[in-house]
Amino acid sequence: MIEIALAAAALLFFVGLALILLRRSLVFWLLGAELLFNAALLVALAGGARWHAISGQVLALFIMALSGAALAPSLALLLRVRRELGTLNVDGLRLLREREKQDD
Amino acid sequence: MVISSTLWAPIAVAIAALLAFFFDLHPRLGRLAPYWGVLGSLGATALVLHGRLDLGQGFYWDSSATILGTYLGLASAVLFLLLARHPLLQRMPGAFTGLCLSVLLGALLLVGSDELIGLFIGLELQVLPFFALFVWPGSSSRALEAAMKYALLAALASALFALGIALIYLGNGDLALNPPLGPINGTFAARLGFILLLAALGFELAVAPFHAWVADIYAGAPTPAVLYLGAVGKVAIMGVLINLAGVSGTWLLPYLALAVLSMVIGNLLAWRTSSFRRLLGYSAVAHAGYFFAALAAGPLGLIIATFYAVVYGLMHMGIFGPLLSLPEGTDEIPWRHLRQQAPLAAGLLAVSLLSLAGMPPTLGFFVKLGVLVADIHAQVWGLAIVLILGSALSFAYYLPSLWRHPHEQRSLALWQPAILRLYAAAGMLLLGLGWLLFPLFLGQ
Amino acid sequence: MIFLGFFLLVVLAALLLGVLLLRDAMYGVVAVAAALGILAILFYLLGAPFLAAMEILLYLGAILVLFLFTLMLIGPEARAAAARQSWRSGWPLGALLLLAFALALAALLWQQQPITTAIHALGPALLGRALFGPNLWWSEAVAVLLFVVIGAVLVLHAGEKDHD
Amino acid sequence: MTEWLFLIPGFPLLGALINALFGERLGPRWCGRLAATMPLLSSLVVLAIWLGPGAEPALLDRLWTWMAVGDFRVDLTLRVDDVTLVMISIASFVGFLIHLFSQQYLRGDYGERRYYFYLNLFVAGMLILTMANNLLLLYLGWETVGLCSYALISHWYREPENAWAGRKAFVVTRIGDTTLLLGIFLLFAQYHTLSISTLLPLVTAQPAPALLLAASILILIGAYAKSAQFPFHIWLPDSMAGPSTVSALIHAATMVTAGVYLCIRLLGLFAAVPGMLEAIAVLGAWTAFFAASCGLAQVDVKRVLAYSTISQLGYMFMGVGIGAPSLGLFHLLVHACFKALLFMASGAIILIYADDHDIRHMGGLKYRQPFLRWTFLAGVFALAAVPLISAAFYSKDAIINASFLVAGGGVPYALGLSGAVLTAGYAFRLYFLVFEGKPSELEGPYQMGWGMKIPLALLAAASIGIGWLQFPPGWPGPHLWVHWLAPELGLPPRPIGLEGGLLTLVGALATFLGIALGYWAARRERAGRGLSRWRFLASGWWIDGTILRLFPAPFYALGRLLRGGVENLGVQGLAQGGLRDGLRLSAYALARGENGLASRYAVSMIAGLLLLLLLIWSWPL
Repeated sequence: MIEIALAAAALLFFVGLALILLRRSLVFWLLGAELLFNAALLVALAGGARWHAISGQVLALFIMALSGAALAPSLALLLRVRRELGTLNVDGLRLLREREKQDD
Repeated sequence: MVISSTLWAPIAVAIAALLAFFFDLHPRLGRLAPYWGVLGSLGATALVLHGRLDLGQGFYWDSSATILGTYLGLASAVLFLLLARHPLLQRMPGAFTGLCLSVLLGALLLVGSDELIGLFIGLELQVLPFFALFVWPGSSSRALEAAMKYALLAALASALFALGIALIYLGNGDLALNPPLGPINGTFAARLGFILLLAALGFELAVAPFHAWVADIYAGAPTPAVLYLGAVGKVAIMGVLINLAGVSGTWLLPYLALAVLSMVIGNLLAWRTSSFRRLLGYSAVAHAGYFFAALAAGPLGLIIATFYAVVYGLMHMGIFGPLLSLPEGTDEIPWRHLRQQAPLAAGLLAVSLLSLAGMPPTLGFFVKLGVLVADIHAQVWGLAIVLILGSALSFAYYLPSLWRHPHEQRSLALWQPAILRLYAAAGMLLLGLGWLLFPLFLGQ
Repeated sequence: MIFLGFFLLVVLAALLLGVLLLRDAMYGVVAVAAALGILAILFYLLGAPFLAAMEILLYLGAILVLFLFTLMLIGPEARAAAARQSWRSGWPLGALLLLAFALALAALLWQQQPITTAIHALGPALLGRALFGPNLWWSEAVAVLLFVVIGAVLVLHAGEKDHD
Repeated sequence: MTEWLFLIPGFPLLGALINALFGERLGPRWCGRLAATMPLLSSLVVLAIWLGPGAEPALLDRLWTWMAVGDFRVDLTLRVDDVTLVMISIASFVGFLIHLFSQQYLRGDYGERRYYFYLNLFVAGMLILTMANNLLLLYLGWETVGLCSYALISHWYREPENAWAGRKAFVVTRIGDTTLLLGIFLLFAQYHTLSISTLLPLVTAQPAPALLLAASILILIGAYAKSAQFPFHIWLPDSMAGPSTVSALIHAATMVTAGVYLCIRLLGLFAAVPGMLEAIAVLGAWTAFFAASCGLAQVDVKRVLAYSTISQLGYMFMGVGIGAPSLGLFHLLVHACFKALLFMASGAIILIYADDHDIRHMGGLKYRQPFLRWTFLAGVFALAAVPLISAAFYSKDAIINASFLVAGGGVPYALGLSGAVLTAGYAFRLYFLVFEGKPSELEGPYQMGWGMKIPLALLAAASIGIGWLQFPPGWPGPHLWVHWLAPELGLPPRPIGLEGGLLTLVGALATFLGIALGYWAARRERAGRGLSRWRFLASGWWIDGTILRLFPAPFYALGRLLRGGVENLGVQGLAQGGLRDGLRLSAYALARGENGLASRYAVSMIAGLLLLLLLIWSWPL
């Protein structure tokens, strides 16, 4: 069972990364991050099951709480970006970047 | 209930942070909020020193943690004092104080925690406030973009950190930073987790190749936030990395690889860029590399790394403190105006740049020399060579930035309160003559 | 038991593939919600009934609802605009990197011993004792963090009004 | 007394220092006065030595240890013996006279302060060179005078020819400096000491033939280059581009004699190598003859004197070579007096003729400048060694006569004697062309001040009278010189009786023959059919051109090759440019990654993670 949980975690990890790396929308980026957190949850619980210890669940609970906490300001930022920069596109955030040097 | 004295410092800061938000209830009260922050930070410093070397649960102020904790408290206090009248803090000073204090809380947890959960909470505590600090009310859309990018990538980093902790737990069956059986990365799963931890912390410290965000954020975010990020946030991350390196067995290869990459990439990028703020970002990457070069040098390197962390924080304060007086979004240093209106600030900026470059007799030179000595002592010749070459290249951009004068025709009103002059004078003394204090530390 | 596990794995894979490929964020969120439901079952099977419940309550009930609210605030036109093109520029590079990463990880895992342990369920009482016993101060710290997050969101909100 | 020796080079050094630091405030006039005072003070100290203890036994003043590494020990020791005393007397006193002369001569020139700075520094260097008891200290002085010579030749650096002449002098003497240093290294490698007074006894005690041969040849090349001996003489005629006072001081009275002085100091070394002294004698005599023949065909007043200097130095080397170093030193002293006189006088002549150096345009100056004429004539007498009334008669002829006595001295004697004929020839040719004949219209009004007249008068008196210190053997009159130096340099071979009388007579005849030759040459020159039309002689036997064509060209070619191949392609192109372009390119590539795309940043993070993942393999469990 632990192996299956770990496989599921790996699956979550890769899909989460894929969402971050491949998708265009910022919403999917944040969803991807949530999937990564869930992979962490699975691994933590698998660890708890492996060592027959409650600390795995404690860790999982903290991860859950903190991922939720991190999401709230991120979504608030997302809304502001949509309003003020008019885009939800990850490629649209290009005010800040290395400019081509003029004097070369 | 008896609370271990090691916990007093974070508890005090937490209470101070929570109360700080309520200063916004009334504008006149709000003006006092930064001073409340000063109080909280100084209290934290005192309590760190008080709880030093006491036994506690999940918390332990060992020598390096004490040095860093003391530095963090003092730096935070100085920054609150400096920022008290800053225009950016005219809106919601209480919230600003609260958020910054929570960063300090996170920093203390990171530096002092003996458990991985504590590290994770500390990391989140000092990452999340920056989502708001970077886009403080009244700042530009560039700041918003900076905050968004930081939030996106920090979410990724946090997730990696969580996964790393979980994997270490899966491998070791223990959440202690120093597990009873062997080093923290003694099993396969734990080793996977360890590299995830390194990646996440590398992101926070802007170690190449996790560095890409730093220049954007330095260029876009408001100066006070960047000031706090480097002076408190990054130093705390360095503290964690020192603790981790202390428990990671003899596996120094990742430190070596990241150090080389950071030194090379940071210096090259900084050499090329034409924007001053971005240059500082890239130079932070290079300095993260020097720091990793210290970590890769074994026990002596860890001692050096502690000093490096402190000096890095000081240099960061030395750079961004004077930048406070410039309007937001200034990408070049108007040296002429700065020299005329705020000569002390200009002086501190110059001294800090020299210190970043590693010009003797500034503090920056001595810590870099320390890293070099540690590397040579540990016979990591490659790192020593890259460090020397990188430093040599770094002179090629720090020094020109001292005399690169932009076209400045219009008059410029600089923010230059008396406290900034005091700060600049003290900073110049500290960076220029701080090496006189070394015997104080070496005696311990 | 093992068959149930495989079944759940397959369903999870299908749902995640859906998340990856779906264009509309709304559907994506729904698919994630379904996947999290599967995860809750897995949590239960791993001997963590309380966490399974929390997954439903906190993730499905709070976090994903937060997503849905955000999507509603964004508005249908913007969502449709975002859905028109789902892959970002230069995605093949990312895909290649992921593939390399997967291969490296698989090669590493290949050499590892399987973990074989019987699973005992550990109930909420134990968890509660752990939370408010040795982990009391971490819980407090999380509480502080949640408070700070509220402050941060308030600040973000205040800044937004500034622009309107 | 000994503890005051440092004052001798110290005063001019102090003058140079003050001039360098505060010269701007002093103004050119006071710079000059200050600079002139310093050698006067030095010569007063030297005078005090003469009047006081003398230099018998040698005075030693150890100032401090310069450096000491293992057995490499350099003490800053000043040593004054009789030979040195002669040299420092010349350097300080003639130096003072020339400083004095310069006050008027150089007034209003550009770079006066620079001039006096280098002149003072030169005097200090020359004094250090002569007083050094240590080869390294000697080399320090040697290099100092070389540097000052370069700077002073190029004094009017705005003229490209002058700058070129300075460079040429510098390069040629550098060759000698380098070989000298190599020779010093060789000696140190063998004997582990640089102190001359301990080195020379060691050389005789433990001879190492091959090494001594190599070292003495190397040192001799150094001396030849400094003293402008054949074939290193090519820089001296060109160095006349500098002010005449510089030519008088540096290129006649002092610096060029450093080579002779070095040979006298290291005589023990050369004597330890069989055949070396004979070679020196032959080469010296040959140089004397060769340069005299060239002098006969020059039309530039200063070039005549330049070749004459080369020739006279040849006599001095000849004196050293035939085992009569005291006579060589005597001639050195005499030559310093009359050549300084001639150069300064020629400087005045050039000023009178409005910077025209060509003697064919001159004539009849004796009517307008009687003082100049008489003093110049005294110098010419000395140069031509007119019997009885000129100093050189007692020094130069003594050398030639002595060479007749030594074994294998036939060749030097023949060369020296024919050189003497030619010497009297070019000397009187010069005099007749400039001072006799009908007055030229070119001359302008020029009034010499006392500052110029006093040095000329003093030197003219010395040119005539100083020879009476040492009459030929068997003659009535004082025989001070040789016997005074005998403890240090030994007694030279001296012809006596009938043989001596005959040789003296032959010498005198040679001089008169030369005067006749000079008269004839001057007449032909006036008629436009002079010896100056002989390109062979006028160009110095084509040696200058040949050397310039032979040696620099391959160096230039090599330089071009190195610049094109190694520097441009290798260092600039590959190392520097490649490095720079490589850095620039990689920085560009990296900066392309900083394109503001958050997802690209995430990609780089995951790539870093992949890197760390791969590193796990390096540390197996």
